[in-house]
Amino acid sequence: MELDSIYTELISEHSRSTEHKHHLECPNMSLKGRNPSCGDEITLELQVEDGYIKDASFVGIGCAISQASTSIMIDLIKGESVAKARHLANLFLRMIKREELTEDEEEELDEAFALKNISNMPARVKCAVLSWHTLEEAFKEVEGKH
Amino acid sequence: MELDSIYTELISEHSRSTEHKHHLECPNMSLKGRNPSCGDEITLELQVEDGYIKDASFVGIGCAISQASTSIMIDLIKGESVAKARHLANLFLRMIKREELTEDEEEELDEAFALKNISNMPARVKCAVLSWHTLEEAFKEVEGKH
Amino acid sequence: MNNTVKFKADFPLLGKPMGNNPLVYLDNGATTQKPGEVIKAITEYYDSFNANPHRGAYELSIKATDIYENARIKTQQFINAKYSHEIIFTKNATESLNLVAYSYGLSHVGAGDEVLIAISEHHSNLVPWQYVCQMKGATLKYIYLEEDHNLSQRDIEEKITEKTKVVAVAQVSNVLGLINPVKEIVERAHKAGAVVVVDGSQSVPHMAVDVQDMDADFFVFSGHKMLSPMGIGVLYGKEALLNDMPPFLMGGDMIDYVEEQHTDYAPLPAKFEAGTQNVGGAAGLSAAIDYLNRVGFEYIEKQEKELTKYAISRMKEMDYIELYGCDSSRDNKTGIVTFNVKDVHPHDVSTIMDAHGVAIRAGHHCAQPLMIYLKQNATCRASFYFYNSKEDVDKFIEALSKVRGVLGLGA
Amino acid sequence: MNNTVKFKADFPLLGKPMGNNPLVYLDNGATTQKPGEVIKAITEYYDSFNANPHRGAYELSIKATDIYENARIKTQQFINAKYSHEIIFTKNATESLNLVAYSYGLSHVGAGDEVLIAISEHHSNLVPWQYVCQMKGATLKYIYLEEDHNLSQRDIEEKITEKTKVVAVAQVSNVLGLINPVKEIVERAHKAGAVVVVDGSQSVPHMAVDVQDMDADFFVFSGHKMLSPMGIGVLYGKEALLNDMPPFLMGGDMIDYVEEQHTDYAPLPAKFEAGTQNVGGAAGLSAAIDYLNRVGFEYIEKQEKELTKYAISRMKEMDYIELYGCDSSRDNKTGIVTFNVKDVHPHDVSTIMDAHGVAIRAGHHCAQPLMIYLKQNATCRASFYFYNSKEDVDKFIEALSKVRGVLGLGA
Ligand SMILES: Cc1ncc(COP(=O)(O)O)c(C=O)c1O
Ligand SMILES: Cc1ncc(COP(=O)(O)O)c(C=O)c1O
Repeated sequence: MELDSIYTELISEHSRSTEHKHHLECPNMSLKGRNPSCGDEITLELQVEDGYIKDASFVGIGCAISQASTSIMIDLIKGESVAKARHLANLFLRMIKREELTEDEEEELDEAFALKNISNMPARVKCAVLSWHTLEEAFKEVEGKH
Repeated sequence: MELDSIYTELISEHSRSTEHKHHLECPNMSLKGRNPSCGDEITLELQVEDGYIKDASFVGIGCAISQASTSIMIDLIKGESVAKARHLANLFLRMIKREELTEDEEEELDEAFALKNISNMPARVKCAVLSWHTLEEAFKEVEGKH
Repeated sequence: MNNTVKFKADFPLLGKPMGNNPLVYLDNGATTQKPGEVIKAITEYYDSFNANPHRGAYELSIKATDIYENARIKTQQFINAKYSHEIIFTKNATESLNLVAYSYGLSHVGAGDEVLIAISEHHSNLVPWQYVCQMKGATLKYIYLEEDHNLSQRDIEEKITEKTKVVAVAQVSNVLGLINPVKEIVERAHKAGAVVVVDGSQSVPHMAVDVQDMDADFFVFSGHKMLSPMGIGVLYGKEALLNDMPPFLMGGDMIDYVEEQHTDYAPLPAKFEAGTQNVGGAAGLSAAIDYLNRVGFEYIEKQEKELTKYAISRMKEMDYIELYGCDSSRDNKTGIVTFNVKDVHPHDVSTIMDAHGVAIRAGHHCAQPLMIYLKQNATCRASFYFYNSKEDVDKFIEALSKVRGVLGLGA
Repeated sequence: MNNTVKFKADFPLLGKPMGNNPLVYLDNGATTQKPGEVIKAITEYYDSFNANPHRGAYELSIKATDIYENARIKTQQFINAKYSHEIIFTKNATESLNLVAYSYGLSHVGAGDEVLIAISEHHSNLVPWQYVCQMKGATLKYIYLEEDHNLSQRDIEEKITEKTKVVAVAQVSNVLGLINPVKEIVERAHKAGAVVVVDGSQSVPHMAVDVQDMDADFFVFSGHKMLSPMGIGVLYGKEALLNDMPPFLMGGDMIDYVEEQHTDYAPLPAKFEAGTQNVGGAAGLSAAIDYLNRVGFEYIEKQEKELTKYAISRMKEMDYIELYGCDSSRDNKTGIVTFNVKDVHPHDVSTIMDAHGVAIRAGHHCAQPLMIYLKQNATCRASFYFYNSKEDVDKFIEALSKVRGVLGLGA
């Protein structure tokens, strides 16, 4: 395994970034995601209005990969529609499961595509998908309430 | 393993013999011996008077080796003192445990010495010693009562 | 080269002599021999991939995890379970049955309830149910036998009632060698609201098994009776049942969160696999399943049936042989032949056969209630596997024919 | 040739590269590698002696029984138990601990009683006691730590009272690597009328153990952490205690007489060994004990102590490393070094080390209550065995020094 294909500059930077790491002032959605085997724990906070993600942030602890993945995800979904965010989560999880994506889909994932190599590291896959799974679960819960 | 060193004529004959296989008219000691793994079960009956074994017999089921060993044992101990019978049991069990016996001791065991080769068959040792153990136990019980 | 010669060559031990004779191994019901490629799978695991699975993020540990989880998927496919997490690895069938008894039994059987098992059950599928019934004030009932030693049809029809909470029955008895109508039993039990535990120890190695078709709630077997190493067994359980059950063994790897006074258990299958698992054993099980799939159950069943038919026909020519479970009218006989030699104790039979290189079993076969029921103190058992040949049966018959003579009894 | 080079050559896996690097295996606390002669003992067993022990009267089965029972005697001598029937084989230390908890715990701990364990216990010596206390309405109490991470002397003195029925404690913690004063604990517990369960998983492989001298009531360990195959573990218990306990797993081979509604259990050790046992595993355990005896614990302890001292001194030079359990004032440190790299999650540390061929553990090490107590989400752990060399430590330190750089953090 090549370390630089995992801990790329982009990922390292995102892992250290505190831009999205704080509480929102008035989140209307918040969900906890946990990885028991790592002890990782993040709480995702979203402010969703009229089907759009007005604001998003997270708090919690985790490894570089989970932190970077979360930071990149929030970059991507902020301002997007819930539908689009769910679409992106679906793409991301498919990529990590090593399913073939089209070039367009890869482009849609933007910086998140940099996490593709994690799919070759079974022990770390859980770290990369933690935030995306939490996002999916958050929307599923809302859906369940309707 | 040589079969004829185990199932000698002597042992085969004793195994089929019914001479001692019956109830006593008035036993004053009787003890059950069992081999759970074989399902073997014998009941030893003794008539002991003034420290002497006046009469002895057994009933029960078991393999050729346990039946022969029992039959030979009864031949040997009938009419002997309890002390002598215990001494013989001790010799027999030592022989089966492959302890060295003197020539005199071997002679004392008489026909029971024919069972020596069983000591080379770990799976059948239990069969050979069943009646002798039962005899030991019977006397131990009596002893306990004094 | 005929098939059995070909297969025998795959098994290092089968080529070894026993004393002065070539070994004729006919105790496959107790444990089978292992083909070279199973032994090699174990060796390779320890030579190249050994690590504690699930616990490490390094490459070696990931490989060990792969080997272990692939064995689970292979086992799932082998018995056609719906999900791989319905496959729980244990150390043997006995542990699997205890897991069900302790975890499901103690929490679902109550005072006045009934547990129904067959009189022919192996102690491992019997003593745990005695325990559950004693602990819970429930009643342990038995399915007895027909004249031909099949399970009593009447008992199956009458003894499964609304009181029945668990029916536990072997797919094939290890003494009688008859295939029991487990699918019918499951159907009746489900109608009555009971779950069914099927002991597949003597079926899985010898015939294609489909747990979904059978609709068993729990299904257990041991690796060592199907070419695999000792120390690996299987419990299959339906997802919903396993999810609802409390854990059995507790410790490392079966938890999500542990606090001083509280524990959250991990999801299936980890919930039931506490402590470091037998990965070498799982590697061997994988290789064994591959081997069996290559031989194919069509061949296995055919070969065992032929050997059994031949052996029984030869034994019936000997008027001092008594047979048990060998007269079924249902075409459901497997490769297990249980018998006695008149006037000879089974242990003498097996000692004399052994002197001729023929390994058979003698005793109660861990089925004492059946022995009592059959009014036998003990019995002899020859059990075949696909690698046995007609020549093996001939040698068995030849040795058998000498038994009475050795003891000075007439033929 | 120095000693470690000599020893390493005995272990097929230790010569294999990991990716592009030679493997530096430092996860011996999780499981050790196996010397060729242990692997060969397994192979030989399946090649030449495989049979179901105890159950057959034929030669092969007798040989299998010999191998199995000799392993018991070797194990007895290895830990200096009084009788060989005080040695019960299980599948791992976890099963051994569950056996004690279910069989002894549930029958001897009652409402209002207390069970005392250390906060540093492995989940396998913790969750079963939670279960016992919950089932019985008893209280689970903890021995916490001193400043230097040794067990609190005050807790040992004050928390063992007449209410205490069981004290369960590791001889060496798998995270802190400190030898606990088990002999003193046993003495205090016996005075208070409590029994002591000693978890020897991390001690038996690394130091001479004498259960009679220690006077432990129960003592457990796993084969796979001491050069043996997976799937074999040990429970030692004092004869009188084991005799009085109800059986745990039930089934074949642990009974004397089974009737439809009643069972008489077999005497020790069979009473606790239900079903077909892992004879191949026992053969491996025997070979491992032989190997360890040949190396000698004097050498093992010395080598591990040197490696640990050297590693800790090098790590103390790196100001971004936090160490746990590495400052004991009692000269009781073993070959386990637990640490964190400032600002880096343990899983990243282990991934980066792995890329350099260095296998260490990261996570909670099945000791979550200890992690909470230490206020660490997770930690890294390097654990040495006698086959590790000073060069291994150098490579470990070199890889460790690169961790922060890879993540763009200053050194
Ligand atoms: C201190 C301690 N106790 C118990 C165990 C459990 O051992 P096993 O997983 O082999 O059952 C371990 C190892 O994981 C350990 O380190
Ligand atoms: C029908 C049946 N059930 C259960 C068992 C128990 O299997 P194990 O001893 O491998 O646990 C056996 C074999 O001994 C068996 O034949």
